[in-house]
Amino acid sequence: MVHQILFIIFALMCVAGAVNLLRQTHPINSALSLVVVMASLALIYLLLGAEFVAAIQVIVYAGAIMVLFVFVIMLLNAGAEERSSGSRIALIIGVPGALVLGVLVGWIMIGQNKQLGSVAISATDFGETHFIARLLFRDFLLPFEVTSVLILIAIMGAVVLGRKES
Amino acid sequence: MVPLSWYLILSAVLFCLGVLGFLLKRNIITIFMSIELMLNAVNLSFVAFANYWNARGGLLPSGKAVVGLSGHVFVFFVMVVAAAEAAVGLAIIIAVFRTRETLNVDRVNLLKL
Amino acid sequence: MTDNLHLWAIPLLPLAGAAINGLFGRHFKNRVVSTVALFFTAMSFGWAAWAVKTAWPGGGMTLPHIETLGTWIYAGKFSVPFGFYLDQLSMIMVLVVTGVGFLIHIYSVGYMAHEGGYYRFFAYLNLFMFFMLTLILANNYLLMFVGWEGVGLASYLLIGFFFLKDSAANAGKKAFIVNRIGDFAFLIGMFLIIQHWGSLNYDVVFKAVSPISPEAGWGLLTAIALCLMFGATGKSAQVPLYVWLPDAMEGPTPVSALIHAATMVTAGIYMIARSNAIFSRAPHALEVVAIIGCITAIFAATMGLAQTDIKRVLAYSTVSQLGYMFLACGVAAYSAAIFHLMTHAFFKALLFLGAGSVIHAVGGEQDMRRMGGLRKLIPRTFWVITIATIAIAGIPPFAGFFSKDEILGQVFASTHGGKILWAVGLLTAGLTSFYMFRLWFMTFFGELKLGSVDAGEEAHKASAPAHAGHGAASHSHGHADDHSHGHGGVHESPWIMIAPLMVLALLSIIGGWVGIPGSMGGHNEIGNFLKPVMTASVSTEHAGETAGLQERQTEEPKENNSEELMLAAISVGVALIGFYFAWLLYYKRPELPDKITAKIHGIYLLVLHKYYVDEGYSQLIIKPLLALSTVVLWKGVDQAVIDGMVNGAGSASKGIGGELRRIQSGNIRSYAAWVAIGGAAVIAYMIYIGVAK
Amino acid sequence: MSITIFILAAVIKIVLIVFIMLTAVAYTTWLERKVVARIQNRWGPTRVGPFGLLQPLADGIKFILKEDLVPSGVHKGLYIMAPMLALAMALISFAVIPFGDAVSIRGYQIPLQITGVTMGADGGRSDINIGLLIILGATSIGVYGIALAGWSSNSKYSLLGSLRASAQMISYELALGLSLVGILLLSGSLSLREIVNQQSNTWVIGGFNTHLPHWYIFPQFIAFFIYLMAAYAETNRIPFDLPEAETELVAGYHTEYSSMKFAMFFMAEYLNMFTVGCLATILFFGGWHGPALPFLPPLLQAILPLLYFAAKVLFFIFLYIWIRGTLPRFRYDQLMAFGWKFLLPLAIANIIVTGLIVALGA
Repeated sequence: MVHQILFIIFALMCVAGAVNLLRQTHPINSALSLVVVMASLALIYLLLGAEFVAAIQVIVYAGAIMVLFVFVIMLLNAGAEERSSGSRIALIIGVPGALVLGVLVGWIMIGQNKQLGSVAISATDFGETHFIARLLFRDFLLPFEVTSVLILIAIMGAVVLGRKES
Repeated sequence: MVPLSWYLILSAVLFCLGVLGFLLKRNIITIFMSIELMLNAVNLSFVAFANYWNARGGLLPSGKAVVGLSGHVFVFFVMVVAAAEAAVGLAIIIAVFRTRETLNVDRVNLLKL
Repeated sequence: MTDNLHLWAIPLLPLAGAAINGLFGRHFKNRVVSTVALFFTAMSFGWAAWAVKTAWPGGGMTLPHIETLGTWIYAGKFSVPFGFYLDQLSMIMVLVVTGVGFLIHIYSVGYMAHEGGYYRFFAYLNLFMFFMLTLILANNYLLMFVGWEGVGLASYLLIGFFFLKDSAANAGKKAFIVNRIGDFAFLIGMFLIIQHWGSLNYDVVFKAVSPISPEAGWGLLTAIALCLMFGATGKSAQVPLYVWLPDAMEGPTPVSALIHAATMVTAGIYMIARSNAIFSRAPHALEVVAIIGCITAIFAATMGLAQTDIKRVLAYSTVSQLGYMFLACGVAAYSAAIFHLMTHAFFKALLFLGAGSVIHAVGGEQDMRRMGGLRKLIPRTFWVITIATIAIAGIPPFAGFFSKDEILGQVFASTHGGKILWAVGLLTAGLTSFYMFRLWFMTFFGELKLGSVDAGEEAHKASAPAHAGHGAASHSHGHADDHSHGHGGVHESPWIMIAPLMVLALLSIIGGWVGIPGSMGGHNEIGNFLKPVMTASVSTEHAGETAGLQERQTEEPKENNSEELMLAAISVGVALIGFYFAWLLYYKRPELPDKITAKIHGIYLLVLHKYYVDEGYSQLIIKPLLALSTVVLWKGVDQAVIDGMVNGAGSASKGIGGELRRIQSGNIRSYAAWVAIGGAAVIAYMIYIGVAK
Repeated sequence: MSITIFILAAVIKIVLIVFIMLTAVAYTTWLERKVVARIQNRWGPTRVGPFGLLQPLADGIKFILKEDLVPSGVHKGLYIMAPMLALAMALISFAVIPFGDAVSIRGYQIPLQITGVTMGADGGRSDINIGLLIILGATSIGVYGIALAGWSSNSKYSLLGSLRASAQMISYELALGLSLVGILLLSGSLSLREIVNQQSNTWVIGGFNTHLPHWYIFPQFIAFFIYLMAAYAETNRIPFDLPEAETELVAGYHTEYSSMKFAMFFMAEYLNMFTVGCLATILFFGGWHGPALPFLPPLLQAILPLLYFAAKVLFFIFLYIWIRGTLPRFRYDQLMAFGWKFLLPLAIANIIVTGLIVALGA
């Protein structure tokens, strides 16, 4: 029972953050609501027994990527969004569209509920760091190396793009 | 014992909100953030299924044992890619802002300056 | 002992002559060209004579004598050899073709002396000889078809010899195309033969056909027979496809003599006679042949009455005589047809060459109305043509009488519908003698009206000698078959032209004696000579049933001599009546014909214009065909469909490109929308698959 | 040990630790002013209470009573939230720090650690097995506090100050993380209690007992050195306190803040110092392990580990203040260059060396 209550709390936090991301006009507010979403997701990961991933989520996502976003927003200081012609139509089409999509997927999920079974914090040290480490550096070594190259290229790209033309 | 479908529904809802943000918002950075939201939704379902498969065990169709943790590793990779994407994306946004003086997506529609 | 007769030499010799003249003739002087042409034709004639002598039935050679050089086509089970086939029928044909051909070669040396393109003429003539001999000596339908086409080609080249004259070129084209239509049917016939008997060789096909009784295989055999017959009508200028022969008179006169009288047009008859095994087992087809022959005969004869051009009259008489031969084949009297073919070759060639020398004499004038009184001016030609005219009219001692009488006798005796055909044949005989003697009187009696133009009456051919543009451009300038008046008044032809005429005249007289029927004291040597060919394929056990269809046996007991004599008498009477009328109208009272034509003006015009057949064909066939090809095929299919598709693809992609361009609007949010829609579609598809499973 | 007892114990521990920490923070200000004064050959606060001991109390009351100015044009929400966020993050990292082994109260073994748990049959004490990551997470979220503070107060100085401070913290966070990897290679576990337990006895190298305590400072002194530098930069302390240097940017990111909000920033900073101190003692100086002193009375004997731990932390605090008094300030570009071009490569080299040693040794 505790799990379900905790899950509902975190889920509500998450959805509230996401909705706030949409509602806010100023990007800084939406950025912070996104940080809230990520933090609640981290908590949900803990609920799912994925400690390492939760920690990484906080450090990498909330701590690094979102800081980057906040930085850019602060630097550019572009101010709040202003309404423009396109948004009216998008709103009219977009919202019901997303609703339909969500309901459709939700209905499918609920429909498949029996087969899916349930999930709990697994007793044994499921999300232990050293298990993930062993897996990451043995079975997934190639992807690991590839992503490291990707990151290198991304850094160079960012530097080149970000630099002021001298 | 939270049924798996709740997690999936939450992930679906987050994903839809991400798509909505991606469509509705006018500020480039906010659009960018809604993409991040979508990625997070995906991560959630990854972790949820990782836990589910770990609990179920059993054999993969290819005969190998089910490795629940691979879900986590995937989340790890998704994060790395998201980081890279964010870095390059924000650099581009800065470059765009420097030339166009605005972050409003509808203003940035001319291919030449 | 079946020694090798090297039959292949007979056709190859003229080919060699044609090659030499054709390739190097330009540099030879006329004399060299003619000697080369004559030498090879003579060699071929000599060789043929030698081959016939050695292979004469009594001489221990088994006939038919087949020599194969090698295989020409080898496709799975079906193979066509290069083979030559000598039997009684081809012996006669070879002798006629080479003999008459050689005489005509000699004649044309004189006739063509002043024409341009001398070497070209002789090269074509030799080429024609080569193809005709191939046609006759071939041992299978396909090689015969090679000859068949080659002969058509040669006739096209020779008709269009004066290619500067539009009418000549068009006549050549017309001849070739009409022949091709006939050949088309011939081809289908051959395909049917291949389909059912797997081979085209005569011996194989006839052996396969013989066991089939008429009732059993009538469907297939009739079809093949009709196809072959239709091919023959194309080549031998019978009713539906005869239109090319009168126009073929555009060619030089020796050409008309050789090709359009003696040899080529007889190819159709030879083919029917050769495949008598098939025809005699297809009674319905025979009936059709007979009817077509009969119609052609009467039809051409009536048209011949109104012609004023001397060569046109002879052309229509040829068509009518060929109609007779078809009629003979139609009643399964193949040997009678071949007999008439032989005699006709002699006197018709003679008539044409005689007409040639008349034209030569009067300086190219072809219109009979302007000729007259040539009896004293060109006596030798006069006598020669008189013999030929008497022969063709069918007056007893001469060849024409025996062969025509033979045919009429057979027709009278044949069972179904024979009487009507005989009556029409008799009428045609009368008309033949009438228009032949009309020609005779108009040309040689009365006074010479040369130079004065009959105003008013629309001359069939341009009254004044149609000096087609004497374009000096082309050095081998062919000019109207008449030639300049440089020779002053009318003069007799040189000996080189008269000699062959004499020979032909002699042949026209004695030619008939070969086939004197039993009733008149002879024993029909030619009938017996050809009997093995005509009946060899009819196996004995069927003798009874096909009695009616079988070769008419002249010695049949119930056919008594008196009836035959009576028939002969009637035909001679009709011929004399024809003579009397011709004498009356064109000698005694020359003004009478104009009065008669005035009275029956409508009919006269109809006949004069050849029953408007040519115009009819052009309206009914050529115009719709042209319309079809332009409107439907060219405009409809080519333009609309093909071009349409190609251009359509181009414009369609441009159109779609135009539409899609609007998506690249630069508006990032629209891109986002498209991405979202795409994503939704994919998800929906996956759900569909998931749910469906 | 059921959930309820754990929660009860946790609440008590939280209250206790927060109270102790805040008073400790207050008295560190006093200590700092005293030590810096002594370094600068002057007395520091002496009037308020004996030896100025009540000075922190006076400061506290001052902060509380001062008027809480909120400048106009400020992003109200963020302006108020920023200090709270900074303080919260600073406090969170204490949740995982094990102050001592365990204390048995009425038969329950209560580990002296907020997230400490006595689990399993043998009553072994264990805690979150990703303790260290949580501290790192807390520090990285702490950056928000400063960044938002500067940006929301809508003034150029504070904006520049906050940008510089967060940039500095982000880059040094990297060096900090990498330096800790050396320790992890030796300890093999991320849980702090585990690391402390591993440093209990003496180093035995190749059978020869060096009688040196099994602290990680000895094999990892380079890592310790890098850790200290990075930590100082993280907490914006003297050699690296350019962003809030009065001479440069008035007061850096918290120029527009007054009274309580300013106090929060202040407390956050000192709490971070304490976190750094605790972490240093846990990772490098063996936490509560120290030479046994048999001559002490049993009561003291029981709380000796705590005393050891407190002594070590205090030493680090003193080190902070000492360095603050002596070292000059880095220029910004020097600061960045030092962080990226010197510390980072050194940390990576250290990792490689320790990795080799551990791999070859095992």
